[in-house]
Amino acid sequence: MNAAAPIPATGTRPVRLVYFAWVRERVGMADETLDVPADLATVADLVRWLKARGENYQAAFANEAVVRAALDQVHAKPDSPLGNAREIAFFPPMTGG
Amino acid sequence: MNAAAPIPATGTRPVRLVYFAWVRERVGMADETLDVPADLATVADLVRWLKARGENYQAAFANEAVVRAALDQVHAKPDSPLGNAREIAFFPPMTGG
Amino acid sequence: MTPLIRIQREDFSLQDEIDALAAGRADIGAVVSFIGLCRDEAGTLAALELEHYPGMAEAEIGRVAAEAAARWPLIGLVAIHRYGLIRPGEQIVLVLAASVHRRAAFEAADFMMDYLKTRAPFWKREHRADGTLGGWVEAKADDDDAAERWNR
Amino acid sequence: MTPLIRIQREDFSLQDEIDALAAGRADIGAVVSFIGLCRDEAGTLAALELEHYPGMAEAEIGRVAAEAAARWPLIGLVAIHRYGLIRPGEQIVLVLAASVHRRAAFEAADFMMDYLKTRAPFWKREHRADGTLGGWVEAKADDDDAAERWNR
Repeated sequence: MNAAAPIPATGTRPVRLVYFAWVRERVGMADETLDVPADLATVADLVRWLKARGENYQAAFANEAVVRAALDQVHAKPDSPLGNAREIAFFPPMTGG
Repeated sequence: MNAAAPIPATGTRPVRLVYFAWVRERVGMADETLDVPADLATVADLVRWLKARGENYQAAFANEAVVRAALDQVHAKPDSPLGNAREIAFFPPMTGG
Repeated sequence: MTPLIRIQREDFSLQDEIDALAAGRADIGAVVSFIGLCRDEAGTLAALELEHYPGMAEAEIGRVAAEAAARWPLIGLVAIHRYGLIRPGEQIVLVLAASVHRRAAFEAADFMMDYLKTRAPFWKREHRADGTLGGWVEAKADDDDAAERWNR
Repeated sequence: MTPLIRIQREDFSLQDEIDALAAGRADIGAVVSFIGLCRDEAGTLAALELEHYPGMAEAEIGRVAAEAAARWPLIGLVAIHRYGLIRPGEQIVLVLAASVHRRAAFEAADFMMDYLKTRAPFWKREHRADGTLGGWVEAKADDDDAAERWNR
């Protein structure tokens, strides 16, 4: 009898993350490409995962309700499904115009 | 005993009348100065008095509700008192802008 | 803030008016402008002839501008209305409102135009492309309704 | 009608944009423009720094413009937004709406600005006249309310 097949590693996929304004300053970079667990379902799930990565993310997302997100350059909400978004942005409420 | 004093002639006062657009065309002139009975109380009274003067005024004021008036360059209504207005204008509804 | 009001035969320049309004100051956050132009009505119109009531035109637009200035915190307010023969594509009227914030500038310009349409003593008549003289343009109930909004 | 959208560091000219929009045509009856300017905040501001999200800024303003074009019968629609360092008195944003009638032009320009404020990915930070770097400008609840009007 063979040993049980190893539990397959949870799938990941590369995602480009971009940050703006004070979210960028708190994260400490303008963009990065991370291998993100494929089973993260929503924007809020991704935020939780990022916060577990370090204090810089915790600072950026200290008040999650304030930070806005965009999936492939389209505004999204915390419960928006990540789908196959390749570029995910986080930023404060907009102050243009 | 003297004869009774003559009934005083009804007072009149000179008023400059100005007309615009199709009111001007129907009256047949752009302006005129008329001696107007001092006892005409309102804009509507003046319009009635003018209509008695001739067909051109009757044509201009055929539809009295449409013609607008101004007393000394301030918009007025049919029941506005003439007061001591020296320049009285009649014109169609405005179409500027 | 003294509104600038001009009734003139000549054309005007929006850019010149904005430049004059904004010259040497940095407290304006928002400028809203409206330009009304003569349309060719699908090629049927040769020109609009604008008759006006000299004296009252300035006075009445001045009263409308004073109302706007009382209602909104404006830094600048300009109204220019042309008279005479105006050809398709040419400018007829300009309203310019400047304020710290955009809402006041938008509302004041919108208000000015609604009241200019219904209160300023101007009358348009059409000169048709076929050489005939058209009738006097009729006032629109829409315009009265638009002006009435501000009393709600 | 294809909206013209530009995101640029350089200044713009309202007059040039109007001229380009109106060139060779005589069917436009109304042009409404909005210019947003950098205020000096009573002398305390040296400049505004505008950060933006390249790509999304164009795309998002394009979506707002498409909504405006679907809601109002427009002949022309222009939106230009600058980024980078902008000094007091300088222009930040331009919206231009042209239509046959004034109501469509006013409402479309007003709508565009309300949505630009709340949806276009731009962020302002202050550079103070005393040489210090100010904070990021906070979004105003007013702006959300203004945008919300259009859903009533």
